[in-house]
Amino acid sequence: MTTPLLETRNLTITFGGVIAANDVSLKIEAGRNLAIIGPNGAGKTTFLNICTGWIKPRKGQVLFQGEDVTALPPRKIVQRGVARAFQIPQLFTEHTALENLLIAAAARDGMRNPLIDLHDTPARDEMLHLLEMVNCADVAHRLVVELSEGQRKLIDIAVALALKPRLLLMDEPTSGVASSEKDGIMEILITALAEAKVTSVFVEHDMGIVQKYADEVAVWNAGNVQLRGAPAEILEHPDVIRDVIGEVA
Amino acid sequence: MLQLKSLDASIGIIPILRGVDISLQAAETVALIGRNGAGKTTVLRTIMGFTKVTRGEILFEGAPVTALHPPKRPALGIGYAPEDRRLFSAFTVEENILLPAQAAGLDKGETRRRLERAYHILPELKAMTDRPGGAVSGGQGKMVALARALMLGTKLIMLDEPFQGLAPALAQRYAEALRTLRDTDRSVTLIITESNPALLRGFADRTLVIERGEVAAGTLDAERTPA
Amino acid sequence: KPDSLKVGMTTFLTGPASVFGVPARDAMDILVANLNDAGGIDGVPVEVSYIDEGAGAEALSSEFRRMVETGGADVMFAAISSGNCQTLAPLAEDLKVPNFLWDCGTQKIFEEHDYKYVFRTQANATPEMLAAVIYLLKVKPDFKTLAVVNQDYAWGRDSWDIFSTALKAMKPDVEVVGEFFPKFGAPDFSTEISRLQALRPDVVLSTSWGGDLDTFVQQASQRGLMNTSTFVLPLAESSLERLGSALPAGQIVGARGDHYFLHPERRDDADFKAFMTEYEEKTGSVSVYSVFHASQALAALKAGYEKAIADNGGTWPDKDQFVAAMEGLTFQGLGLPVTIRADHQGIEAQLMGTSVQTGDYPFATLENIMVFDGAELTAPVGAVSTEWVGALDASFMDGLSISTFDK
Amino acid sequence: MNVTIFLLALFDGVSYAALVFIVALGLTLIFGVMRILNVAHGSLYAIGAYATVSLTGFALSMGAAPILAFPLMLISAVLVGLLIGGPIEVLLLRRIYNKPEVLQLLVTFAVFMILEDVQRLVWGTQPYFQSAVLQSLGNITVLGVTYTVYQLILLPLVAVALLLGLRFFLRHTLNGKLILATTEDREAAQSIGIDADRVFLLTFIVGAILAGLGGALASPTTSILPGMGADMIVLSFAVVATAGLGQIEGAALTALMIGLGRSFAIYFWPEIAVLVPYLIMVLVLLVRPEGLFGSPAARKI
Amino acid sequence: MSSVSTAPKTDAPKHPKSMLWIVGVVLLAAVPFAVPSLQLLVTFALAKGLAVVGVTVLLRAGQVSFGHALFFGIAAYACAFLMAAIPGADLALLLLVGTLGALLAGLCVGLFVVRYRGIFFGMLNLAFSMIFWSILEKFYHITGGADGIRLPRPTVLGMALERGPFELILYYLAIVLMVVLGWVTIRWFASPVGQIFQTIKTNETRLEYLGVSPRRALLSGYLLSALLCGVGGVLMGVAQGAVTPEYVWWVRSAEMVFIAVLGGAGSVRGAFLGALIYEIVRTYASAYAGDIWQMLLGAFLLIIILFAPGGLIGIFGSLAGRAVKEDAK
Ligand SMILES: Nc1ncnc2c1ncn2[C@@H]1O[C@H](COP(=O)(O)OP(=O)(O)OP(=O)(O)O)[C@@H](O)[C@H]1O
Ligand SMILES: Nc1ncnc2c1ncn2[C@@H]1O[C@H](COP(=O)(O)OP(=O)(O)OP(=O)(O)O)[C@@H](O)[C@H]1O
Ligand SMILES: [Mg+2]
Ligand SMILES: [Mg+2]
Repeated sequence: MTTPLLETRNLTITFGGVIAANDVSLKIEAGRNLAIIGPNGAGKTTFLNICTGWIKPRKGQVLFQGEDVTALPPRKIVQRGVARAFQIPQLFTEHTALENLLIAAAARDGMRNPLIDLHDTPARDEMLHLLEMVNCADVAHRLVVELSEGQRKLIDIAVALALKPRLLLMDEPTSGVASSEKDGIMEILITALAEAKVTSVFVEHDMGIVQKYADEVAVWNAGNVQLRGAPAEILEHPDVIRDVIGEVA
Repeated sequence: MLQLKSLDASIGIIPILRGVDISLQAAETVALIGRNGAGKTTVLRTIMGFTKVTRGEILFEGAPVTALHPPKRPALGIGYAPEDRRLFSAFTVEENILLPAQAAGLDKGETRRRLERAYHILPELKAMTDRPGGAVSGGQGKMVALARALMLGTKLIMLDEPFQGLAPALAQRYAEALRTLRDTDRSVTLIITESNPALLRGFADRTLVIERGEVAAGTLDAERTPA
Repeated sequence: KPDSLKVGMTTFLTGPASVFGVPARDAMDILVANLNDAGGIDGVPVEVSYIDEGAGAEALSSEFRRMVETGGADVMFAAISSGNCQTLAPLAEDLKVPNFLWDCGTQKIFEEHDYKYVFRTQANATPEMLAAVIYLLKVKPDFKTLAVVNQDYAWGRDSWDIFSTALKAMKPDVEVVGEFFPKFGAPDFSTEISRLQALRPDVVLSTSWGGDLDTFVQQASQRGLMNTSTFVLPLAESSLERLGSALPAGQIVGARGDHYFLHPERRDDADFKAFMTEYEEKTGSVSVYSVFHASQALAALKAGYEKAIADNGGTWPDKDQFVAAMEGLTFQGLGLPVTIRADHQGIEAQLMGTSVQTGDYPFATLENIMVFDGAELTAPVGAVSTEWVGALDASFMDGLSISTFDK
Repeated sequence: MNVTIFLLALFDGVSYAALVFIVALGLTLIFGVMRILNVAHGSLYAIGAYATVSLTGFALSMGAAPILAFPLMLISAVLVGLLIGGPIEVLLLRRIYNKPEVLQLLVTFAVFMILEDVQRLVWGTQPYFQSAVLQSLGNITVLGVTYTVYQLILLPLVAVALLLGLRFFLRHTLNGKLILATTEDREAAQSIGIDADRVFLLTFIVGAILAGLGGALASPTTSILPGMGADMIVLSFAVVATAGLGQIEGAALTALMIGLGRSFAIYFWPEIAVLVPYLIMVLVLLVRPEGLFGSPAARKI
Repeated sequence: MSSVSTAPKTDAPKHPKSMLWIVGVVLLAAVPFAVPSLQLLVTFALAKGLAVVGVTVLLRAGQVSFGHALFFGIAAYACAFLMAAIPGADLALLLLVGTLGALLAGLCVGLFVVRYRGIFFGMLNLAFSMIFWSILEKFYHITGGADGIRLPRPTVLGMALERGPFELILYYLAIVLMVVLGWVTIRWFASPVGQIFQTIKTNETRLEYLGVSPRRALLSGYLLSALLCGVGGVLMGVAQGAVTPEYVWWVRSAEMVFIAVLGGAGSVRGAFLGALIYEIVRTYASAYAGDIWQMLLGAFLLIIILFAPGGLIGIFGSLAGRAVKEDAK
C-alpha cells in the first residue's frame, strides 16, 4: 500500500505529570479529511504541536511522506508541505490582513527581487480571493490588531491556505466564528481543499461540522486515540456521546 | 440595573459602537449575538471601561459609571471573562481564580465561599488547581477565566463566548451550571455573548443582536431565539 | 587696527574634566576683564567666547570652524583634551588660524607633525613626568619597588610610558611590582588598594586627576595605605583643596608646570597676589594649574601681538606677522616666564613639592619645593621624547639647575 | 594560587558586588514590572549621593554625630523616590505605556539628560567627598590588609537584607502578587479590579528609592561628581540583562559574579577588569539565552 | 505598523509630498553657497543620519541596539589604518574598505546576536561595542588610545585636494549617499524580504510556520544596518580627520537611537531629518546655552515624544500634508 501522508509512531509526552500524548500511533492517508474530536485537555493541540515540530516528543517519531521529521524545526516541516492554522490565531498584528497573506505567499514563492513592493507581488489577486473565501475581504486593509477574535481566526486559516500545503492542520477552525457563517465557510473551505488536493486534519468541537465535512473522525482521550472511524458510527458511539458530545446532541 | 444610553465608543481613534441602547433588569440573562466583528466584545469591554466612550453614558444600578476608573468597576460586583482567556501564567490556576477576591480585599471566609461556588459550577477545575495558568489547554483556559469571573460577579457577570472551544458535553454542562447559578442566586444579571445561540436556547431571557456596532433587531424572547 | 581682538577658547564646561575647564574659564574672564581695563592689547580690547569640549567631537569641530570662518575669531585657544588637540591642530592649520594648545599634555603633536599656526603655551608630558621622577629620586633616593595606578586612557598610559622609561634609565634597579589602569572615572579603587597593601610597594605613582584622584587618595588614606607607601601624584596640586585633610603629609605632589597658588618665586609679586585674591573671592576656591595655563595663553597672545606690532613698525600686524612673532617669544603668565621654541613647543618651568598639613589652610600645602628649569627637561627640538628619555642616565640629574625652597 | 590572595580577592569582590547589586536592584524591579529600562536610574543614583553628601555635610557642620548619616541616607533616598521618581511616573511615563517600548526608554533617557545638567547647576562641577560616616565605623585588618568596616561588612549586610526584603515583598505579600499580575497583562489585571496605575506608581517609586539608596550608600566611598550616574547605569543594564527579566535573585548572583570576576581580574589580569561585566553577560547568555534565572516566554498557540 | 504599509505608497514619485522631499534635498545641496558655516555641520549630520538609518532598520523589527556605534567605529578605524598603511589612498577605496569592514563585523556579531531579542539583543550589541572600545583603549600603541589616530585627507579619484574643495566633494558625496541608500532602504522595507524582516516584531511563531527562519530574517536586516552604520562611519572619520574610541562609545550608540526616535522611529527620512535638527540644536545649544545644552536637548526630545510621538517626520508630514492641501486648493 502507499505510504501515508503523515504517520506518527508511539508519540509520548508528559507535562509535569500531565500525560498530553500517550503512545499515539496514527496514519493519515492523503486525500481524506480527518476530524479530531475529544474533551478539553485531551491532547489534541499537543498532537498538532508534535507533528509540526513545535515540541519534541519524549518518545516516538513523526513521518511525513515516509520521511522522519521528528527532529526538524517547524519551518523545515512547513517547507515540506505542512501548514497549520492555530487554536489561538498567530498573525502579524501590525500588518494588514492582506499583507499577512502576501507575506505568506512571499515566503512560499521565495523572495527574489529585494526591491519590488510586497503589494506588487503577483500573488496579490490570489490572496484577495482567499480573503473573500473566508468572508474577510471587507477587512483586507485593516491592521490585524484592529480585528475581532473571529476575524483573526478566519484570517489565520487563510494564511495557512496561502502556503498551498499538501497537508493542512487546523485547530478548531470554526470556534469563535459566528454560527451563522460557520457552515458557509467550511463548505467553501472543504471544496477548495478538495480542488487543490489538500489533505486536512481539523480539531473540532462542533459535531454538526464534523458530521458534515469529515471523511473520518478520530476521538482523542487522555492523550491518545480512543476511537477512529466514519463520522456516522463514531458520533453514535456511547462513549463518545458521554465524553464529548453530551446527551442532547 | 445596567443601562447603556445611546452609547458611542471607539478604540484608539476608530469608532466602533454607534448609539448602543441596552437596559438590563436585575437577574435577567441576556444573550448578545452577532456576526464576527459586530461589536459584542467591544460592548463588554466598554462596560469594563477599556474603550473610549465618546457619547452617551453607562448607568450601573442607577449611578453613572461612564467615567469610573476601570479597576474600580469589578468591585461593584461585576465579573468579566474575556474571550481570549487572559490568564496570568505566573500564577497557578487557583491563584488565578483567587486573585480578584484578594485584589478586592474580601475576607477569608467570603473568599472561600465564592471559591466553592466557582468549583461547584466548574468541577473540572478541581483537578488542575495548582497547574501554572500558562500551561492549560485552550478550553481549560476558558473554564478558568469563567471561574475567575464568578469570584467578583455578585451582581453582573459578563461572559465573552464562554463556550467557545469547549467540547459540547462540557458546554452543555456549563449552560446547566449557569442556569442553576442564576436560579439559586436571583440577584445576578448575566450577559453572554455567543456566536452559537443554540446553546443558549431556553436559557437567555432575551437576545440582543449586534450589527456593525449597533443593536439591530430589538429583543426576542427565548422561544424565538434563532437557532 | 580692529576694534576688538576675538578669541575662541575650547574648554570643558561639562563632563569630568570640567574640574579644570570651569576654573580656567572663570580665570580667563577675570584676566581678560583686567587686561581690557588696562587698555587691552595696544588699545584693542580682547573678547573671549567659549566652546564646551564636553559637547563631543562633532559639535566641537563644527563650532571651532564656525567661530573661525564666520564668527571672526582671530586666535583660537584649543584644547584641554589631547584627543581634541589632535583633531583641532590640523583643522586650525588648514583654516590658517593661529591656535594655542593651552592645556593638553600630549608631546606627540609637535614631535610627529610640523605646524605653522599651532603653538603650545605650556610644557608637555615629558618635562612634567621627568620633574616627578627626578624629585622622587632626590627626596627618596633608595626606594626599591614601585606600583602605578593610572586612569585607563591615553594620558594615563603615555605618562606612565615616559615616567617608567625615565625611571629605568636613571635608576635601573627599581622593580615595578604592579601596574593598574582602572577605567577612567572608576568610582571605586578598593580592590586596587587591597592589592597594593598586599604588595607593599615603597612608592605608588598615580597621574590621575579630578574625581578619580580624589577617590583614590581618599580610599587609600582611609585604609592607611599612605602610611606604608609614598605616593607620587604629579597632578595632585589640582586636588589639594578638595582633598582637605585626607592627603597626609609626606606625599609627592606635582602641578603640570610651576603652578601653585603659593608659588615661592611668585607669591610676593603684586599682580600675582591681586589675582589670587580676586579669583578666590569670585570662585570661592584657590586656583589650580588650569588657571595658570589660561593665564599663559592670554599672556602669549598679548606678548605675541606686542612683539608683532613692534616688528611691524607700530602698526597692527596681520595674521602671518603675528604667527612669525610667536616663534621664540617669551611671555609671563601667573607662573615663571615661558618661551616658545622653534618647534612651537612651550618651555615651562616645573614645580614639585611634598604635602604637609600646616594648619594655615584646611588642606595640605607644599614644602620642600623644587622648581626645575623646563629647558633641561624637555626633549630637544626634533627628538622623540620616549627615545630621548630612554637614553638618559643617572648622571642626567646632577647637571640640572634646580632652585629649592623649604616652603 | 595562594590562599591569602584568594581570600582578599573574595572580600573585595563581595563588597563591590554588594554596591552593584543595591544599585541594580531598583532597575531590575522597574524593568521586571514595567518593562521600562529606566535610564534616569543613573541620575536618581547620583542625586541620592549628592543629597546625602549635602545633608550629612550640613548635619556635621551643625555638630551632629557622623553616625547620624545613616538615617540621612535613608531620608535622601526616600526624598529622591518621592520627589523625583513619583513625578517622572505620573507626569511622563504614565502617558506612554501604550507606546512602543523604545519611546519609554527614550523618555527616561531624556529625563536622564535633563537631570544630569540639573545636578551640575545645583552642585557644581567640583567633586564632593563625604566619608565621615565611613570613618566613624572604623577599619578592620584581615590578613594584614586593612578594610573599612563599612565596605567589608555593612554594605554586604544591607545588600542581603534588601534582597530578602524585596523577595518577600514580591512573593508573599498581596501587593507583590498584584504587581506580578499587572506585569503580565495590564488590561486583564484591571478587569479583575487591580489598579494598574497605582501598582506602577508604587513600583516606580520603590525602584527610584532603591536607586537613591544605592547612591546614598555609595557616597562615603567615592567622589560625587557630574557623570557618575552614567557609568553606573551601563553596569546596571548589564546586570539586568544577565539576571533575566526582573529576576532579583538573578541580579544578586550576577552582581556577585561581576564583583568577584572584577576583583580576581584586578589581582591576576588587571587589563581585562573593565571588560568583566560584558564578558560575563556574553558567557551567561550563551548558555542561558533568557538570562540566569529567566525562562523562555512560551507563547500559547 | 501602518507606516510600513503606507510608507512605500507615499514614495510614488510626483506625489506632492515626495516633491517636498526633492525640494528639501535641493535646499541641502545649496547649503555650501547659501550658509557655508553650516556645511561641515551638515556633513556630520548626514554621516550620523546614515548610521541612524541603520538603527532605524532594526527598530522596524522591534529591536533596539545599544551598540551600533561598533560598526560606525570599525569602519572609521579601518579607514584610519588604511591611510596609515597606504598614504594618499583614495576616498573611493576608503569607502569600500570601511563599508566592507563594517559588513564583516556585522556578519560576525550578527550571527551571534540574532538569537536574542529585546534587552538581550540590545545589551549584547552594547557588550560587543564595549569590548571593541576597550581593545582600542588597551592597544594604545597601535590605536593611540583615547586620543585616537589621525585620518589624513585621502585623494579623490587620484587628486590630492586642499581641505576646502575636498570637504565640498565630501559634502555632495554625503548627499548622494543619503539619497541612494535612503531610497534603497525604503524600497527594501516595502519589499517582501523587508516585510518578512519586520514581522519579527509581532509574531515569530507564525514566521516559523511560514517556513522562514526568524534568525535568518533578522540577520538580513542586521547586515543592512551594519552596512549603513559603516558608510556613516567612513564619512564621519574622513570629515573629522581623526578617529577616537569615542566613535564606538555607548553614548554614541545611545545617540543614534535618540536621533532615530527624535526623527520618527522607523522612518528613513526621519532619520536624516532628525540627525540634521539634532546636530543643529546640539551645536548651537552648546555654543550659546553654555553648559545646559544637555538639558535643552533632553527637553526637546521629551516634547517631541509626548506631543508628537510620530517624531519630527510626523510633524513635518502633517505640515507638508497641510501645505499640499493648500496647494491643491
Ligand atoms: N506547555 C504545557 N505545559 C504544561 N502542560 C501543558 C502544556 N501544554 C498542554 N498542557 C496540558 O496538556 C494537556 C493537553 O493539552 P492540549 O492543549 O493538547 O489539549 P486540547 O486537547 O487541545 O484541549 P482543548 O480542546 O481545550 O484545546 C492539557 O491538560 C494541558 O493542561
Ligand atoms: N483594537 C482595535 N482597534 C480598532 N478596531 C478594533 C479593535 N478591536 C476591534 N476592533 C473592531 O471593532 C469591531 C468589533 O470588534 P469586536 O471584537 O467587538 O467584535 P465581536 O463582535 O466580538 O466579534 P467576534 O465574534 O469575532 O469576537 C470589529 O470590526 C473590529 O474590527
Ligand atoms: Mg487545543
Ligand atoms: Mg468578540
